[in-house]
Amino acid sequence: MKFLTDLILKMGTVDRRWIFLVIALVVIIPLFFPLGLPIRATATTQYVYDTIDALPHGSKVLVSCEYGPSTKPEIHPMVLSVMRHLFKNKHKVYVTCLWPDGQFLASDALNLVARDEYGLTYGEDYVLLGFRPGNEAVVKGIVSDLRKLYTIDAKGTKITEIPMMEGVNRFEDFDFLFSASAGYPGTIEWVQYAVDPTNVPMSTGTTSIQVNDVMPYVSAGQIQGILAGMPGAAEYEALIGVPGIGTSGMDAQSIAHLVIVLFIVLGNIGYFIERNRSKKY
Amino acid sequence: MNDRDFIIGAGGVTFSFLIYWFMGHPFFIIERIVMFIAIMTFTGTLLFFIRKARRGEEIFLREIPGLKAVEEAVGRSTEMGKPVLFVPGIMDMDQVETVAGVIVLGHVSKMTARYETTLNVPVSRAIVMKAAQDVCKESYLMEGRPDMFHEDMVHYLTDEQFAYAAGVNGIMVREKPAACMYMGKFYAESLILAETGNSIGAIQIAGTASQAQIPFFVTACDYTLIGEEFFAASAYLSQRPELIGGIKGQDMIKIIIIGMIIGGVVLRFLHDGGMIDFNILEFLTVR
Amino acid sequence: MFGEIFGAWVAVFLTFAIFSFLYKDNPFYKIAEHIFVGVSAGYWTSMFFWTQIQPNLFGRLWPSTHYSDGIWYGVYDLFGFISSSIFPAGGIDKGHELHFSYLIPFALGIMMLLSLFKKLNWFARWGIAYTVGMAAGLRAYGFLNSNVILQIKGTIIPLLDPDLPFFSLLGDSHFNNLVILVGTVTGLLYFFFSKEQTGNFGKVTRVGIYFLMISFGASFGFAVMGRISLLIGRFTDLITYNDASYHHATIWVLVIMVAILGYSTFTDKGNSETDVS
Amino acid sequence: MLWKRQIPILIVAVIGSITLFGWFINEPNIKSFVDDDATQWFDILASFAIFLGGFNLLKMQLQKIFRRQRGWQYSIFAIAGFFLAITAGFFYKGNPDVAWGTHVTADGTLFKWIFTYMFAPLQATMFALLAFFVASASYRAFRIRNFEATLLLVSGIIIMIGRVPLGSFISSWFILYLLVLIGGITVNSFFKNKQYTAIFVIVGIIVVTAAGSSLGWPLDQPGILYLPYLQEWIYKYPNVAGARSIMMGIGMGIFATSIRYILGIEKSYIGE
Repeated sequence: MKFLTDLILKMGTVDRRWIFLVIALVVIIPLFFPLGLPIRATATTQYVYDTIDALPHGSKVLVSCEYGPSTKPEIHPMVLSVMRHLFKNKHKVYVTCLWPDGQFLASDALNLVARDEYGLTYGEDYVLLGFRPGNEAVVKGIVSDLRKLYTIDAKGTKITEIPMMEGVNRFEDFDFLFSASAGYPGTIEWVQYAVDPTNVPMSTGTTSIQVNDVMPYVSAGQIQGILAGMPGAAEYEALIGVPGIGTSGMDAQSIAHLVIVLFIVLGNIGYFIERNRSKKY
Repeated sequence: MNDRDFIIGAGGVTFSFLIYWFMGHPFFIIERIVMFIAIMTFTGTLLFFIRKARRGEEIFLREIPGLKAVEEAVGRSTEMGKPVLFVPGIMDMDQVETVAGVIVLGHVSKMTARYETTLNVPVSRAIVMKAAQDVCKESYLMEGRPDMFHEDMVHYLTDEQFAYAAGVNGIMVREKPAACMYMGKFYAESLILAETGNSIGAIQIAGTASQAQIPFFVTACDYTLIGEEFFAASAYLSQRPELIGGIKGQDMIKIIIIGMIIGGVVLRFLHDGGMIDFNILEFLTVR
Repeated sequence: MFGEIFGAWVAVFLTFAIFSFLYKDNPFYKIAEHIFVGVSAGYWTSMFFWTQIQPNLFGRLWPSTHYSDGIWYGVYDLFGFISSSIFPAGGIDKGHELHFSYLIPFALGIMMLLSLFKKLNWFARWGIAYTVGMAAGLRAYGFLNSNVILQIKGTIIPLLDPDLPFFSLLGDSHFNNLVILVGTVTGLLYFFFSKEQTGNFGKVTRVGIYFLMISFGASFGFAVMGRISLLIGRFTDLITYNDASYHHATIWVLVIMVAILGYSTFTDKGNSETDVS
Repeated sequence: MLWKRQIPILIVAVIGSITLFGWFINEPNIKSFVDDDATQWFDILASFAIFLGGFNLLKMQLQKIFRRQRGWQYSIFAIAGFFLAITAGFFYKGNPDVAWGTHVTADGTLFKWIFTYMFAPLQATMFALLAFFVASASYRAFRIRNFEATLLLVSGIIIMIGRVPLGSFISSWFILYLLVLIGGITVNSFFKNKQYTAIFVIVGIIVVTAAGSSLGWPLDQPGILYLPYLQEWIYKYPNVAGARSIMMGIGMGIFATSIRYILGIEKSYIGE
């Protein structure tokens, strides 16, 4: 028994580099040998899916990409799944970016989904309006007069020459907004300066850390549901039936969480033993 | 400005606004009337208590452990002969938290001048660099130690969030400061800084209104000023009457807000029950 | 093609160099840190110039739509002579109108640059003053609206809603609404400064702290999830770069770095290399 | 003194009032200033100031080299990196058919190469360090020192496990036994009496076992207290209440602080 308590006591104050090593292994191993745990959608992810599914076919949807390479693992799978869902329901997709490096990632996503998978034509089914600097000023500009801000699209062609831009002059001409956001500027700026003043419905996908900031807006009804982090992306991939990076990462995520909880429990047991011993002496 | 002038001025402004209002208030965006009333009421409350404090009235403020620890941390650094590291957040002066962080830096640099401790302030924005250099120079002047101030105390690293975190990590691990202070607006890099600071055994005090980062500072730092406590820091550290009066004013605004919530629940109860037709939710909708 | 292979090797080296910080502060991390600081400072300096100063400032002072051969555009042509890439012939076509008001930020910007000289150090104060003034006005309205008024509206709960059950785990219910009302009000009272938190008032604020702690635990739980997925993203990139088309960059770089680090730890067992305990 | 202090304070008051009350004035020029120009002016100002930052960085690194301060060799990397990015930004595009200005966001340029193979991996890897630090921080911080720390731990663990697929498999037996144990810890930290704790835990286990076997809870599928639903409840109600009170506190703090700046009550950011 003494050996066991000493072992746990050692666990109570282990050098944090052992924790780092265990975390690294726990994440790498499932990537090579996947377990394939099934994924069930939570209520907030289901709410986003139902909202998008309820949109009448062929409506105009604005997808805005506010994330960079460092948050790509969480957000990019969401953008791919939402785009697959939108193109499956024959919607017109317009893509803007509030982050400069979001434009590279947005064009990768469009090329993969719209061009390769669905074989759609640029300018008629989807358009990449691209990045404009100015943070919330861009959101306000899209609300007041989109054509003043976007005279040309990301490829440099004039907006007037793009067929699908017909009748699109302001934010209110869109039927729905999906904001893929990793921070500032992002979802909160879209709620404050675009959705609140105009009542165009909006859903969002954010990094899991930003969920807590955005949750009060969801529960106040300003945003229709939220995809929270990589699990949100994996759940959406399960809903549209096309597994992707989100799904493959979920096994590693589940096990890593279990290991962290195990460390917390062992750390607490070690803490209690140490406290009782110090009380004794 | 004594009381009489203030009342005449405030009365004049209100009176002229009422005339403008009853003349049909041209150019006024009527949907935002709630915000206008809120701004006027809250500003009036603040000014009332600031003026009360200026008249010398005693105002009690409860103790905030984090702010008491600031002076102890600088003292500890002096004893150990190690520098104090101050991080004013990663955003620019267009965020109110960054301005509040620079003001706290002013008070901390007064302490480092008094205790003759080395101060290291790596910044992530050039305008913050200029403002921080100005504030530190002023503090060292006011403490009578202009000789100890040198401009490189405040130095620019980079605008990029994670390169800045990497650079500050390097400073922490190599110079091993005894006290680390994080005052301003932070994003995901907050835990990188706090965990590295914890690993070198420094005393850590954080103050931020970045809601998503507060849990990390609470778990990884010794003291954390949560949201509003961070904005009260300049009043506590300077002990200037008008700032302390402002804090008392903020408390009164909290009472108004709690009153609005409870009153709103009652009004909604009456509205749903059909007793009254005034709809509080409609009134509070700002377009 | 060479650019991609060489790039992959650089990316893999920099990735392992940053990860090596977890072991201890070492030369590889110092190299990656200094490269990152230098490259990112230059990156953002270029990015800001080409996405702000050139299109938004010069684009509004000398738009191509108003090109004429008056004095104003004469000055422009002079600039064009100095650098035709920044000032292309015929004015800047970024879809802006002519706004002389943009001479103000231009002047503030020049003053900021001139504040480099010791005697003109106070020039920066006007730019700082503008920034703080703008921030105070915009954020005061934005935060009061979204953080206070709209949250008050969200906390005004319906007591008299017939189709709301008393308790349900997921959907709205009277119990859940009461939890939100009590939690928000007691949480607000915790932030009361001008009253000692003792006695009955102390009990109420203690309930408020409980709600704050649950909220901190929830966002910490969420953060663990997000951070792990970022690590998954890094490892998937490293696995891609281990492909034959990149000449197995990952394995090679990993082996070399571990060997060098292992050797250096072994040799300088004694000396006082800074060490992350 | 007029130029160095009075005018800056005047600028703050005037610009602050315009951007605060501009929201109520339905006049095109003021509306466009508040909606667009105010932030655009700041972005332009910041874009000039960054050159000062770059200059300060170079000065510090060069100083380190000339004075042979500790670690000066690494400053060479910082300076080389800076000039590499400046060259890609201003002097060498790498892809001739891309116009100047669009080369910072277009494919095939040296700038994009630096972004893809240096900037993005460094940024993503520094961010991924958090996966390790979040683990070590939660290991160290989630300790049952007092009742508040226990709440932090319980809500964190329930959210952590509830949001991943594994969470939907944990049966009610496991959760209820866990709750009985946590209840025991809380009772112990309140009453500090071993007998009470022992009685509470034993009674708790008996009640759970009886209820479970009588109601026939499945071993793998959760009967009640389905963890993902439990975490959804924590995250949509008590968590939102706590977050909302902090949010309102922040909203008031920022409003009051901004008013102090605009009215000139606090001006120490410009020096006393």
